[in-house]
Amino acid sequence: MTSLGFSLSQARLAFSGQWLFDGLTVDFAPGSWTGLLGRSGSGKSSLLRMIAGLPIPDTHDVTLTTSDERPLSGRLAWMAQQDQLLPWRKVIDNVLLGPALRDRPSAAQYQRALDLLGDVGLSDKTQQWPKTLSGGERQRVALARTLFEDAPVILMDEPFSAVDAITRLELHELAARLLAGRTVLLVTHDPLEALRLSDRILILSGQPASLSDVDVPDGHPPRALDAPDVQRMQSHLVRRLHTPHGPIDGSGA
Amino acid sequence: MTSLGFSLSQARLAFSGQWLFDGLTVDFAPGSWTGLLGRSGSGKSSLLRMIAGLPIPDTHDVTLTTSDERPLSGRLAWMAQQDQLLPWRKVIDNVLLGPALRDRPSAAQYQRALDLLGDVGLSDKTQQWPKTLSGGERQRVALARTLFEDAPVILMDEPFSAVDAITRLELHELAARLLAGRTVLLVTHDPLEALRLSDRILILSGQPASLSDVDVPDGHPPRALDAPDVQRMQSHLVRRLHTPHGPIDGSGA
Amino acid sequence: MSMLKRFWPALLGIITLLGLWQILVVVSGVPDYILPAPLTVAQAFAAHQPLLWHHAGITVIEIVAGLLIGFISGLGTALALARFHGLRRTLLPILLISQAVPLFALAPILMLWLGYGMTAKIVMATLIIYFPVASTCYDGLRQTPQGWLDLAQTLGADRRRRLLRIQLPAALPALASGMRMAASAAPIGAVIGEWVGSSQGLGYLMLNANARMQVDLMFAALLILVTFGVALYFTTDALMRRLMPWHDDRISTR
Amino acid sequence: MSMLKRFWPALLGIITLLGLWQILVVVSGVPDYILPAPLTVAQAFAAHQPLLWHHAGITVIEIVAGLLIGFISGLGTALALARFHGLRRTLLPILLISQAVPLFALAPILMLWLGYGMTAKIVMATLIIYFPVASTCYDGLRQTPQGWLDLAQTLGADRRRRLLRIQLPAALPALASGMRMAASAAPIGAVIGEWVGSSQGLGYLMLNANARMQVDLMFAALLILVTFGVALYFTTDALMRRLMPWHDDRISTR
Amino acid sequence: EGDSASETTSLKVMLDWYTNPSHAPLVIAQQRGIFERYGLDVELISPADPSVPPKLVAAGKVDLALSYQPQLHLQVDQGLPLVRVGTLIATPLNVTLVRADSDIESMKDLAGKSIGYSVGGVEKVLLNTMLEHNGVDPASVEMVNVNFALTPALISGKVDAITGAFRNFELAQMAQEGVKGRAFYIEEEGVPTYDELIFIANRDTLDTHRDAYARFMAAIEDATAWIINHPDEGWKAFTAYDPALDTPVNKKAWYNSIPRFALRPAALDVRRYKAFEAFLLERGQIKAKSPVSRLAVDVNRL
Ligand SMILES: Nc1ncnc2c1ncn2[C@@H]1O[C@H](COP(=O)(O)OP(=O)(O)OP(=O)(O)O)[C@@H](O)[C@H]1O
Ligand SMILES: Nc1ncnc2c1ncn2[C@@H]1O[C@H](COP(=O)(O)OP(=O)(O)OP(=O)(O)O)[C@@H](O)[C@H]1O
Ligand SMILES: [Mg+2]
Ligand SMILES: [Mg+2]
Repeated sequence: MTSLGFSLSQARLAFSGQWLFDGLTVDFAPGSWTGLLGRSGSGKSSLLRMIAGLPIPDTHDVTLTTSDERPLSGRLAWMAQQDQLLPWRKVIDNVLLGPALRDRPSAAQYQRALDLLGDVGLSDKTQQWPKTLSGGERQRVALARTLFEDAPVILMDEPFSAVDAITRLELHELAARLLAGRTVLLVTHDPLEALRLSDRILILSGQPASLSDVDVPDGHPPRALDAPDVQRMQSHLVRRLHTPHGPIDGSGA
Repeated sequence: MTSLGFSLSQARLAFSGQWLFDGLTVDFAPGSWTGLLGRSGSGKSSLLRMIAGLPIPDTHDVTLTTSDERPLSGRLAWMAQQDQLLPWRKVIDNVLLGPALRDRPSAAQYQRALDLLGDVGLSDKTQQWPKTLSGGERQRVALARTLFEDAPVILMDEPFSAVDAITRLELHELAARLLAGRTVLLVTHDPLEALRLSDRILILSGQPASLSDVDVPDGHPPRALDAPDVQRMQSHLVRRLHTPHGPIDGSGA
Repeated sequence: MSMLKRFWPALLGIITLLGLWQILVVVSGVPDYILPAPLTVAQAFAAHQPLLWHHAGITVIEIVAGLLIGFISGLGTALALARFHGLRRTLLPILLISQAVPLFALAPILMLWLGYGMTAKIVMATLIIYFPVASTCYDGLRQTPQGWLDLAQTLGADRRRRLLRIQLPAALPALASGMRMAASAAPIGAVIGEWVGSSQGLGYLMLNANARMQVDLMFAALLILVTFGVALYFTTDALMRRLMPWHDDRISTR
Repeated sequence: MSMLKRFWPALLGIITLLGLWQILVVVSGVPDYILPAPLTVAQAFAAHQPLLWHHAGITVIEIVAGLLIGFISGLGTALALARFHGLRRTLLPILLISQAVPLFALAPILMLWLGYGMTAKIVMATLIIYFPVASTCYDGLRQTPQGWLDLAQTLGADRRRRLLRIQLPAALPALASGMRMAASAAPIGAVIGEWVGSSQGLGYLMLNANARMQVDLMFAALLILVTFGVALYFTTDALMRRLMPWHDDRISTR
Repeated sequence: EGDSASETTSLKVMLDWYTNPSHAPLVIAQQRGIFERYGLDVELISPADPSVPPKLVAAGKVDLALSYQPQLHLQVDQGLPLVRVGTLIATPLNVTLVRADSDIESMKDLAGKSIGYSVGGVEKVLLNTMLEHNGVDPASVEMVNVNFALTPALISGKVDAITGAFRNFELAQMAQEGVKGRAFYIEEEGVPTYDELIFIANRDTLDTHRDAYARFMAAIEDATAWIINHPDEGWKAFTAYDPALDTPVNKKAWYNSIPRFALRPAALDVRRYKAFEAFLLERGQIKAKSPVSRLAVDVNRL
C-alpha cells in the first residue's frame, strides 16, 4: 500500500456564532505521524470529525485534498474519543464491525481480529459482551477495531487515555508497528506520548485557534522514553502549551 | 468537618468463578489521599463500586468499617470512570444534581455550583446542554459535581484522564485545595499524578490481585512536578508497575 | 409558518391518500354505498356542515378528556409500577388483562354504572389510551442506564426523587413514542363508546348514517375523526419535543 | 420450572383479579346479566367446553396469523420509513390515518373484497397490530445514538447495512416494547374481525351469546380470549429477551 | 315439483343478525332438507351488523339477505339496487316496552321519560309518530342509544322504556330475568303496519335468479307450514342446528315467533309498501317516491 497524504485548507468552524478556528491550513505528509495537542475544548475532536466528513451541527467548512487527488472517504479509520462499542456485539464482533458493515467477515478476517485482540491483551475476552469490560479494556477493543481497518489514513482521538502506563507503552509499540507507513493524526493530552510517537507535533491554540508546530526529538518513533531528548523536550512542550502564542518556534502552518 | 477514615477487610470479588481479588484488607486514614494504580482490568473500578455500595452482578463481599463506626453510605462522593452527565440537565443543573436529588437546590448552592464551574474553567458553558461539550469539558462537569458534594470520603475513578496536561495541573491544585482534609481514593493511570497528589500509593496487581504500597515523595501534596523526588520516584513506580510482585517495598496492607 | 412546515408532510400524505382513494373507486368500480368517492364525501361534508360540527364538538370533548385522563393515569401507573415492586407482580398482569379485554365486552357494564352520558365515553377513550401509555412508560422507566442509577444512589436520592428526576426524564423518548401512538388511537376509543351507547357524537352519527345507508355522510364523519387523530398525533409530537429540548431524534439522518 | 416462575406473578394477578371480581359482584349486587360472578362463568365454561374450544381454535389461528403478519409488516414499514426518506413524508401520514380509522368503518369494504372467511379476520388482527409495531419500531430506529451512526459512516457502511446492523439492533429495546404491547392487543383485532362478519370464533360466540343474554357464556369466551392475550404478552416478552442477551432491563431495581 | 330438478342451484343467504327463532323457517328448511328438495344448496351466513347484508346483496356478494321493510325504503331511496322478493315475518315485531311494575300504563305516560333504542335508522321517526299519536311532545322524551343492550338497560332501570325491541324476543328475555314487561304495539299506535323481516335481492340480477328465488320461497313456505304443524319437533330440529341455541329464552321466543311467520312468503301486498312509503315521505325520511315495482316484486308473477 502506498502512503496517502492529505491537506486541509481554510478549515473553519463556529458554534453559535463563535469561531473555534477560521482559516486553518495544514499538510499531512504521506506516511507521517502527527501529534495534535491543545487545551480541552480547543476543537481537536471537531477537527477530526471534519476530516472524517462527519456531520457537525453548526457552521463549518473545509477543503480537503489528498496526495492522489481522490476523495478521502472510505480510506480512513476514525477512533472516537468515546469507545462506541456496540453493546449487542461481542468483543470479537465489535472488532469485526467494519467487514460486517461492508460485507460479511471472512474466516481470515476473523483470525486477524483474534490476533489483534491478542495484541491488545484481550485474548481471553473475545467472547464477552462489552458491558462486562473495564474502561481500559473497552478502549483497547475500540483500538483493535481501528487497527483492523488497515486504512491508509488513521484519525485517533485520545486512543490511549484510559489504559495504565505500562499498557500504554505496549500499545504505542503495537500501533507504531501496525500503522507504519500510514498517515496518522493522533490527538493526545499526554506530551510524552506525542513526543514518543510523532514525526510532527501540532498545537491547536488561540481564540480563534491556529495550529503551530513544535520541535520533535530526533530519531524514528516509537522513541525510547528515557532518551534525553524526549525528557528535555517534554518540559519545552509543556511550556509551549502554557504560553501558546509566544513565537518560540515560529508560527503555525 | 472532622475527617472520616475507613477500612476494608476481606474484600473479595469474582466474575464467572474467577477471583479478581480475594481477602483484600486496607485502611484509609482520615484525611489522607490514596492513589490507586493497577493494570487495566485489575479491578480498580470494581473496588470503588464495592466501597460505594453499588450493585455488582457477581460474587462479591466486603466488610467496611469507618472511623466513627457509622455507615459510610450518604457520606461519600463517587466520580465514575464515565462522566455520567444527564443529557436533560444543563451543565449547571448537572452540577446541582446532588441537591436536586435530595431536596431542591438553594440560591446559595446555585452560586456555589457557578463558582465551581468557574474553577474548572467552564464559566461560559453553564447554560449549555451536555451534548455540546467536548470530552474534557464533560469530565470537568462531572468533577465539579463531585466536588460540589463536599463529602468526607471521595472516590474518584480517573478523574483527569480526558483533559490536557495544563488543565490537569490546574485541576490537581483545585482538587487538593477543595478536598483538603477529606479522605480521598484516587484511581489513576498517570504515575506522576499519583506521586503529585497522594499521601500513599497502592498498586493493585497479581492474580488474584493484592494491594501493595509504594514509596511516595516527601512533602505535602500537591507536590511540584519538577521536584527531584517526584522525577526519581516516577521511574521507580513505573518499574514497580512492570514487576508488581517483586518485594521491592515490602508487601501490601 | 413553522406550523405549516410541520404539517406539510401530513397534508401531502393525505392528498396522496385521497388521490389513491379516488383512483381505487374509479378503477375497481366499488359501488358508492360501500366506498363512496372522495368527491361524494366532500359533497356530503359540505351539505351536512352544521350537523357534523355539532356531533364533532361532542366527540372532541370526549377525546380530549379521555386523552388527558388516559395519559395521566397511564403515566401514574407506570410510575407506581416502577416505584413499588410488590405492586408490579400483581398490578402488571391486571393491567395486561385489562388490555386484553375487548372494550365492547365491558361496554354494557360501563354504561350501566356510568350511564349513557359523556362519562362512559370518556372512560372508554381513557381505557384505550391507558394501556399503551402505561406499558411504554413502564418499559422506558425500567431501562434507565445503570450508571445514572448508581449516581443517584451515591448522591443519596430517595426512591421517589430517583424516579422523578432520573428514571422519568431518561424514559421521555420512550414515553413520547407511547404517547404519540396513544393519541392517534384516542378517537377510536371515544367512537366505540358512542357506538355502545350514545345519541350524540361522531360515532353515533356514523352508526346512524350507516344504518340509513347514508354512507357518504358516514365517511364525512369518519374524515373528521381521522383528521382529529392525525392532528392529535402531531400535537402530541410537538409537545413531547418541547419537553425534550436536549433530545434530537434524527428525523433527517442522511 | 422456570416457566412456572415466569408465569407465577401473572397467576397471582389473575387470582387477585378473580377475587376482586367475585367480591364486586357480591357487594355491588350487579345482576348476573350484566356481570356474572366468576363461579357462574366457571360453570358456563365447564358446561360449554366443546363449543368454546371449537371457536377458540379458530380464533387462535386468526390471532397467530395476524400477529405474525402484523409484526413483519410493521417492522418492514418501520425499516422502509427509516431507509427511504421520500417515503416517510407520505407514508407516515397514511399510516397514521390507517390507525385513526375505526376498523368497523372499513369492515364492509374488507368483507366485500375478502369475503367473510378467515382472511378478513386475519387482516383485521393484522391491522390492529400493524400500527403500534410500525410506530414504535420507527421511533426506535430514529433514535440511534449519533456516535454509532458516525462509526458506521467511517466504516463505509451502506444505508441498508447501517439500518440492519446498527439502527435495528439499537432499536430492539423500543421494538420489544411495541411488540409486547401489540401482542396483547392481537386477540382484540381478531375478535373485532369476527364481530364484523363471521359465523365462527370466540368473537362470534361472544356477540352471539351477548345477543341472547347468555352473559355467562360470553364471559367464559372472554376468559379464554384474555388468557390468550396475557400468554402472548409473556411469550413475546420471553422471545424478545432471547433476542437481546446483552440487554438487562432492570426488572428488579431496588 | 322441486324434486324433479336435476341440477341444484347454490344460494348464499345472509341473515339480518345472529341466528335466532325469527329465522326458524330458514333453519328448518335447511335442517329438514326442504331446500334440497327444491334443488337448492343454501348457505346461511350471520352478520353482526344488520346494515351489512343489504350492502353485500347490492354488491352481488350474496344472493339473498334478510332485512326490514322500513330499511328497504331507505336503501332504495339511497340508490341501492335492492328489491324485496319475499316475506319472512309479515307483521311488525317492533314494540315499545316498559316494565310492568312501572307507572307507565300507556304511551301517554312516556312524556318526560327516557327511552332506549338500538340504532337502526328509523327508531326516532317511528317513536315520534307513536308519541304524537298519543299526544305526547316528542321533545319531552329523552332518547338514548343503548345499542345491543336493550333489555339490560330497561331491567336495570337505566332507561324507563325501550323501543325497537322485538315482541317475540325481548319479552321472553325480560321474563327470564324475572321481570314482567308491558308492550305497546307499534301498529296500534299510529304507525302503518309493515313486514318486519323480508328477503331482499339484487334488482339488477333478479331476472336471472327469479326461478331459484321462487323455489326458495316455496321451500320457506313448506318449512313454515311444517313448523306450525309441529312446533315441538321443530324446536328440537332448530336446536340441533346449533346447540348453542338451546336456551330457555330461545325456547320461549320460538313459540312466540310461530304466529308471526308469513304463511305465503312470496305473496306481495302492494298496499303496505305504498302506505309505508307515503308515511316515510311525509316524515321526511326519504327524498322521493318510487313505484312499488322498484321496491318489491312477486317472484311468481308471470
Ligand atoms: N453541538 C455543539 N454546540 C455548541 N458547541 C459545541 C458543540 N459541539 C462542540 N462544541 C464546542 O466546541 C468546542 C470544541 O469541542 P471539541 O470536542 O472539538 O474539543 P476538543 O478539543 O476535542 O476538547 P477535549 O480535549 O476536551 O476533547 C468545545 O468548547 C465545545 O463546547
Ligand atoms: N459484569 C461483569 N461480568 C464479567 N466480568 C466483569 C464484569 N464487570 C467487570 N468485569 C471484569 O472485571 C475486571 C475488572 O474490571 P474493572 O472495571 O474493575 O477494572 P479496572 O481496574 O477499573 O480497569 P480499567 O483501568 O481498565 O478501568 C475486568 O477484567 C472486567 O472485564
Ligand atoms: Mg475531544
Ligand atoms: Mg476502571
